[in-house]
Amino acid sequence: MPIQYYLFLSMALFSIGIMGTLMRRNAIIIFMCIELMLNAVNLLLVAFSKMYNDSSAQIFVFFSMVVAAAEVAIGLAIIVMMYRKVHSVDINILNRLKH
Amino acid sequence: MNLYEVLFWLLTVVAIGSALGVILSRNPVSSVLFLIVTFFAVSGHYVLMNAQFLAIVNIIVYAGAIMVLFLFVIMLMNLNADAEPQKNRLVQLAGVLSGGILFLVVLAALKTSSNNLLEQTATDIGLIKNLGMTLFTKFVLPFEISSVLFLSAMIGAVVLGKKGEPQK
Amino acid sequence: MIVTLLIVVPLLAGIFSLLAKNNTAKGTAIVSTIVTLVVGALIGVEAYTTPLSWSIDWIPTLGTKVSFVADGMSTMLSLLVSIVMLVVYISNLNKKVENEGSFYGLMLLSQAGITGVFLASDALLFYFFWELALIPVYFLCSQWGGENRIKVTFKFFIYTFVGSLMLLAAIIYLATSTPGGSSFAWNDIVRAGSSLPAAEQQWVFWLIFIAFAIKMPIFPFHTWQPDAYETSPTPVTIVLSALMVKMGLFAVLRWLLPVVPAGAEFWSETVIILSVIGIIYASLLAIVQTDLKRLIAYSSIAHMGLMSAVAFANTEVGMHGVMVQMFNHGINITGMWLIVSMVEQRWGTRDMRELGGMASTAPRMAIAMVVIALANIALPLTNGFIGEFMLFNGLFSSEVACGTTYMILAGLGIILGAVYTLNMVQRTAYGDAIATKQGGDLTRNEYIGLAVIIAIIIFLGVYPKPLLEMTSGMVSMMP
Amino acid sequence: MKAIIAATILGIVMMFAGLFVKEKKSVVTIATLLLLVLFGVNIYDISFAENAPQSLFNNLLRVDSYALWFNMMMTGCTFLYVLLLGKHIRQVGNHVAEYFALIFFILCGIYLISTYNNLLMLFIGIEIMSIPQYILAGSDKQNMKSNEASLKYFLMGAFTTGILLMGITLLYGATGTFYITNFTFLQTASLNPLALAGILFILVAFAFKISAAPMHLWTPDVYDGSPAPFTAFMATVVKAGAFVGFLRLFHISFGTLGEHWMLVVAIITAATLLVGNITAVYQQSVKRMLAYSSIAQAGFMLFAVVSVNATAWQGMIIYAIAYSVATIGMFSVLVKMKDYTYDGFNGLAKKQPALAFFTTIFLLSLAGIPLTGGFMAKYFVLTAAVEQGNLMWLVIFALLMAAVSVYYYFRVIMAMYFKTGDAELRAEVTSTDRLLMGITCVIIILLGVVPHLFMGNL
Amino acid sequence: MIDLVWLVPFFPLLGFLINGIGWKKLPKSAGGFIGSAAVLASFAVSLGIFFEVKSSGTATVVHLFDFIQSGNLNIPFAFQVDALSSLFLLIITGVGFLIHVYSTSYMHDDEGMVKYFAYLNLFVFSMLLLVLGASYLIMFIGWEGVGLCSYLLIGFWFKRKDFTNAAKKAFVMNRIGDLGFLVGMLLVLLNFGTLSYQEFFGQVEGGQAVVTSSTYNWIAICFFIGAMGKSAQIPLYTWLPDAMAGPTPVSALIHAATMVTAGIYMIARSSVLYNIAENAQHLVAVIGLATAIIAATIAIKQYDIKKVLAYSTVSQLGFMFLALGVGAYTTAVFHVMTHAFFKALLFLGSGSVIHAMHGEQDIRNMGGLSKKMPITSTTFLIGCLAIAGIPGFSGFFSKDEILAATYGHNSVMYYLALGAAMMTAFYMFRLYFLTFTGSFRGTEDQKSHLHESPAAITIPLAVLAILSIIGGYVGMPAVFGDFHPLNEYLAPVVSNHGVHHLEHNTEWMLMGLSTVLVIVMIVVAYRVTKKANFAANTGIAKILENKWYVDELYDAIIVRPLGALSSLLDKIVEKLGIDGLVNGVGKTVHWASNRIRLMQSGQVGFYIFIMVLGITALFAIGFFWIH
Repeated sequence: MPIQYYLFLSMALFSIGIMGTLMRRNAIIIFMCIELMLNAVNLLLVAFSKMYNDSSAQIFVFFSMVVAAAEVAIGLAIIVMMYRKVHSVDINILNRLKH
Repeated sequence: MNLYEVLFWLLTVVAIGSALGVILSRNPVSSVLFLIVTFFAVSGHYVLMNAQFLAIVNIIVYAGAIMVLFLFVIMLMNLNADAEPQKNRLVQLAGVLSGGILFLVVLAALKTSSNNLLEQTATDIGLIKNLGMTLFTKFVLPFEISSVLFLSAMIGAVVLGKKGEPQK
Repeated sequence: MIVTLLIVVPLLAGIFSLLAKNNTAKGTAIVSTIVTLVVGALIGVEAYTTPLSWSIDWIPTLGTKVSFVADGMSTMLSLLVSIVMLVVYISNLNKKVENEGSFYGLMLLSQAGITGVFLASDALLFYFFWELALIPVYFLCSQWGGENRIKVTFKFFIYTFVGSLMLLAAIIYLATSTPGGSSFAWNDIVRAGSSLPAAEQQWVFWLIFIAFAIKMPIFPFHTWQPDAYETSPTPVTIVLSALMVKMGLFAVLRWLLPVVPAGAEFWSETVIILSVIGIIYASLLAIVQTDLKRLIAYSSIAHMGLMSAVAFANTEVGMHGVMVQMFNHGINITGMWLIVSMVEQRWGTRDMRELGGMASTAPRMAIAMVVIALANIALPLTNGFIGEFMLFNGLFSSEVACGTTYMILAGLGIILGAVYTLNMVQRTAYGDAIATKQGGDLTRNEYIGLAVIIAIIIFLGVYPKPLLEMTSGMVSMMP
Repeated sequence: MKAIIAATILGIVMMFAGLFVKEKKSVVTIATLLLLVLFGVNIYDISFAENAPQSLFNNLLRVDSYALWFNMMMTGCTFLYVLLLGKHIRQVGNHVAEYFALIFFILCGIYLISTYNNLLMLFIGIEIMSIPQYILAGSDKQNMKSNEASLKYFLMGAFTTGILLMGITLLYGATGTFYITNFTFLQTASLNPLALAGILFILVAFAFKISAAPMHLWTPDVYDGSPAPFTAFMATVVKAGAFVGFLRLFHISFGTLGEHWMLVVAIITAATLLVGNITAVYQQSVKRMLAYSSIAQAGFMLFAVVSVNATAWQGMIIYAIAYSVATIGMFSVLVKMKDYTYDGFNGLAKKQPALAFFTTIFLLSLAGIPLTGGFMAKYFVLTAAVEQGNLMWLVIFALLMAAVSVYYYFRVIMAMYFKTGDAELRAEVTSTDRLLMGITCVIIILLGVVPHLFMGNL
Repeated sequence: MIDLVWLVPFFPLLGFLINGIGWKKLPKSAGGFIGSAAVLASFAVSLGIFFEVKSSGTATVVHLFDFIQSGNLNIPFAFQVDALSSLFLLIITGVGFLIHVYSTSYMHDDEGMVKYFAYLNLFVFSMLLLVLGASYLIMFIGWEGVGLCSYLLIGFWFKRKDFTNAAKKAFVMNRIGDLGFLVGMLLVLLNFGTLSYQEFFGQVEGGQAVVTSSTYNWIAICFFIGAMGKSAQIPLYTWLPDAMAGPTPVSALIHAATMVTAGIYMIARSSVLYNIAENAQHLVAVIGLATAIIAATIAIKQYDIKKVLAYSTVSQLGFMFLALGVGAYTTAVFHVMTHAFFKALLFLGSGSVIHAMHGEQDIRNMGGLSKKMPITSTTFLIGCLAIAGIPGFSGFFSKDEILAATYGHNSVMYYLALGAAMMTAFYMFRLYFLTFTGSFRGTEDQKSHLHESPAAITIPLAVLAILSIIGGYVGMPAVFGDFHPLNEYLAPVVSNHGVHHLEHNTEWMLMGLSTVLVIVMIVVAYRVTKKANFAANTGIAKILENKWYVDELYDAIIVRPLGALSSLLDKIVEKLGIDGLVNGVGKTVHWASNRIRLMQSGQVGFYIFIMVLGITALFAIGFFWIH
């Protein structure tokens, strides 16, 4: 299996994640799309780990999950805080700060 | 087309398909579910590449814990309806186009990058024992320092999530 | 070491004035300026033959030094600073200024900056003083200026600041081209600059020149000037026109022509043409001005145009003339502004359409005005003549193509100069006396100020030898 | 690197202090003292450091004197920051001790970023630095703007995390290592497209962190929305930390590949300068203007990145200090004001001459007027660019933009000195405030006159 | 005595300083006395110098101090005493003294009398510098100095706008000429490296300098342009009639006797140059002749007593330039001298009349004054006879010499010059008859106050009248024997060059012709004035009355366009163009700021969108542009 395939797969998932962040208005969905991007990267990392037969990349994936978990904690807290204020998670209403 | 390849393509199709499902489904809950499917597919890939430990962690942490958290929040906020107002078509098109163009550009840039083949021989670096050794010897600093990250996250959850701040 | 006094004294006095109580400010200013005048004179005696210099290391990582060199030209200009500032302080003694401490403090700071520009022989130090001279002036104009002051002053500030920044780019470029990679000493900068390939010198020339051209100002970079002169309080206008424009010209002689000789040679004709256009253009505009300050502003542009044209004509006598004329123009224009400020103070307007009859109501002032006006149009036996004769001679004998034509065109300036200057005299001094608000002839301190100016005008007009000798060494130093 | 450990422990101590000390004022005092301790630890680190760079923790960190010096300086800036703004931090919300703990954690992240030798450490360092910022941005919970800033910052930050990870991964794919000194292309001249793609992704991520165009769009909103005391910290020390990480990677690892990325960085630099300066012109709020100004200043700091030489490193540290000190000073004034718009400053000089004077010094430094630190900072980075060669166009462009910057900085000065108005204060200006601001001014002037004092033996 | 030459300008300078500094405090009489005494002292020294020069005949350069010294440019402040300058010294101080004395009475009622004498002394000082200078630069100092004094004195009554306008006009027109002079000086300096007469002429005569003849011509033309301004030649003559705004003694001294002859002095001084520069010399002759004719025609129809004299002066100056142009340098100097006498006389006479008429200058309101003012009338008549060229009076000798020289040069020019001379006779006697004969046409009030002027006025008139008669005998025509002390005196410095000596018969004939014609013109003038009616002029007369509309012409082609151009530059180029451009930059920044600002839409989605676009662009640049 050429590494290219994993590269392209990962890039495809990554791009789908990006598209999602651009297309959706729901903050939670956007956040999920970002998680999708992280996963795409993790997949690629594992593929490279396999290619180089090097475990440090897998450690890296481990840490990226750690970070993702921390981010989720914060992110959801922020979204909840936001929701309490405006009863919506639509990012389009976040436009008090502009220009 | 051996089994390995069959599995690869199968998982790939599932992963991409469910990823598209995440961004296209109008119901947040189905988005979450699609995402969990994607994670499973990715875990499948991990298994294919002999990263068994990560495959398990991915399912437990990501699909299990994190996505449940998402689901929980969505349910908490009653966002399980299809009610999400869509962005207008033009914006969506722009999103798809720009994402697609980025994809194509990166692809074009990387198409000649490397032609290494992933050997299908099994390795044991992905086993928990080996990873544990590496993690607690070579990478002990990041492991320890991650605690700071979690402390911060904890503080964040407390500071931001706690209700009842008195009005100034 | 004595050289540093010229800068340190006004600097400390300025800081003291800013911090101290108001009523000490005038005294501080006058005393410190007298000190610098005396020091300048002492140095002048020394620097007549050999330049004085002083230097210590400053920022070792950059290779920059605090180093001053007082040669003939620098000393002459430092003396000019002291004389002009002293005259300004003295003739302002009877005027009330709001918040005196700050006013005189800033004036002194600016004075230190200008002197520093003339004395610095380190490029970065030069740049520091260049800006130090500007910033206090900005505050002075914006705080104590006339109508529209904020906008106009800011335009002036930004305009000159853009020029300074281009200069900074050039200094950085030249400093990195020095043999050691980082030296700012005048010698090294000159060596580095003049050994650059001609093509590079040609664009480095513009980086440097823009800064100086804006300061002088040379057509078409002059539009800040009439507005700024008009709105500034007169003491500041004097600083601007008598001293700061000289900084530009001085810098051309010290930091442009020797540094990028090939660039200067390549562009000299362009600059001369611009300057000559400036002379005629500014003179024509001066004719239609009705505001005294604007008239003098345009007149100053015309005069500076002549000097800059000659500076680029690259003849020995011309250079000498430029240096002499820097001093003379500084003195003359100071006199003009003093008169204007007195007019404004007495009759409450600078509009010539509303003025007249000064010769009847304030005859001494009228006489002073006529004398200074005559010096301004370079009548023989006033200081203006010597300089202008040498300037014309320099331009005329220049090897630049069409030097003769430029000289004759520039010469039209002296005709037009006569027209607008005499217009001014006629409209303010002659005619029937207008109803005076607060008439009266010169007060004692004003009298002293003008007397000093006129004495210098006449003395140097009749016996220019001291001035000529002081600056003559510089001509041979020029490449 | 005792400082990393110290920062972590002191952060935890701070959290516990919140439990036991109820008086907010005392919390601030404790934080100040602990920061002093941290500063002391930094000095200790530097005094006992070897001359040669040291590899620590299985070569995950590589500590050199530059990093130590930088850390010490940034800790010093933080100390100054807490001194100047401490009492305003305590007015932001209830969780004062937590805020300070987060600041300690951020410092910990900065220490990692300034010393990493492995991309993993970079990644974790950046996250440790970023996550507390999301919290601090949203700490004024009652304020809708603060919430909005927090969510915006978080969403875009998380997005950037993905980009950064992708970059690191591609780089790993090209070289097979995460150690920045071991990349294979350091030996060979050719460059794998994977590596280039990785470099570009990492570049984008850094560009986001330092708010360089076109990844700067979060900056004005977040800086505007966040509570002013935290904006001050985010815009200064944190940004400087990100810059040093940027510089480390691009100079140590990618330095030899300049031809591949330099033009891209140069374009980013130009765009940043343009956007930051031009947009700031139209702003009506000083706080928002400072946000744009921080973008513009980042444009100048990018000069240190784009030019790979020793002067760039010197320039970076001077710029970081000068910019941080001046901006912290500016914010310390801003938080005293009732009205953050320009008009709010009208006539301040009459009412508070000292405050106006200090503000003027801060602004002059930001504008890069000689004899202030801002000038020296600009001078160093521009010199670095000139030494690099081929970047003269960028230098001239930057200087033109600097002229534009004068416009918006001086508007504040004009408002204070030349306009009449009744500048109302939110908080009283005590003599301690004045003393501290005066010290800040002295630091700025010292930076402008004797910058080598702040560069150690670099 | 020659070493003391600095005393000559020193006395007037001293007088100027005393009167100038004490102009407010000194009593009027003291001012007059100091002023006159200073000039008298100068006159005394000048006389001494004159005789010393006469006996030795050599030129002496007296070095006073270094003036301009720069590199190899070295111009000392030095005086040159020789026949030419000493002669002029006498004329200036002599006539000057008389006019000073005259002024003590004439200006007695004016409150600014002390100031007036200060100016007058300053003028004498400048004029002396002009003639004494040993180089063109020192001459230039005096040259501009006299211009200044002229300016100050024309505008002496500064409250009158038209007077100050006239003063300004005079100065500016002089400046135009001065620019020519300056260019000439620079040309000399460039080609010969010196401005000193002795060195310059030495090089020209010795032929050491390698200079083309066109350069010589250019130098000569440039100097002549200077002379045009100062000596009121076409096209720069219009200031002189206006200059009559000044007090009448000033007109006599500056605008008739001395300053306006500076141009003649300068060209005579440069005779060596003009001998070589033939084309330029020819130009001098043509311009001189044209000026003589045009000014004469204008004078015919003027009604202002001083204007007539002013145009007559312009015309006479034209004659002098004609002489210079045909190489008759000493003749020109001769005419300068005689002209100084009779024109000063005429002006002072007119001043006496104006004084008596209380400021009235229009001759249509005069008439029959000879009864009331016998001395003035007689002396004025003598002046008229002299200027008209009646044999026996000084004017006859000098003018005849000019005509003779012209005849030898070119007969057409001679006839034209003769025509001008005839007109001179006509308008002078028209003036005389209208003023002094017939019946009084003024108001009764004026009539009752008519009186002869006091002694301080009449004595100078008498002295000048005597000089106007005898002044000509220093240069007798060749037919009367070889008596020409003036030529002999001037010979070491300047002599006629290329002037054909005429046959005695021809000379007799020319003299006879001019005398007869002049007498005819006087008769015609008498007839014309007898039936004078002052109806409005028409046709050519109107054009003449309006001075050929030259002022209007200048106004239309120079003054107005210049003003319009200036306004245009001020309003369009400066404000809209250059300043607009500068402000435009600022406005553009502002505008751009306002646009770019809108990118900050507040939408996170949009921000990420821009980021993605940015990433794409960077990849495109990084991969496809650089490689």
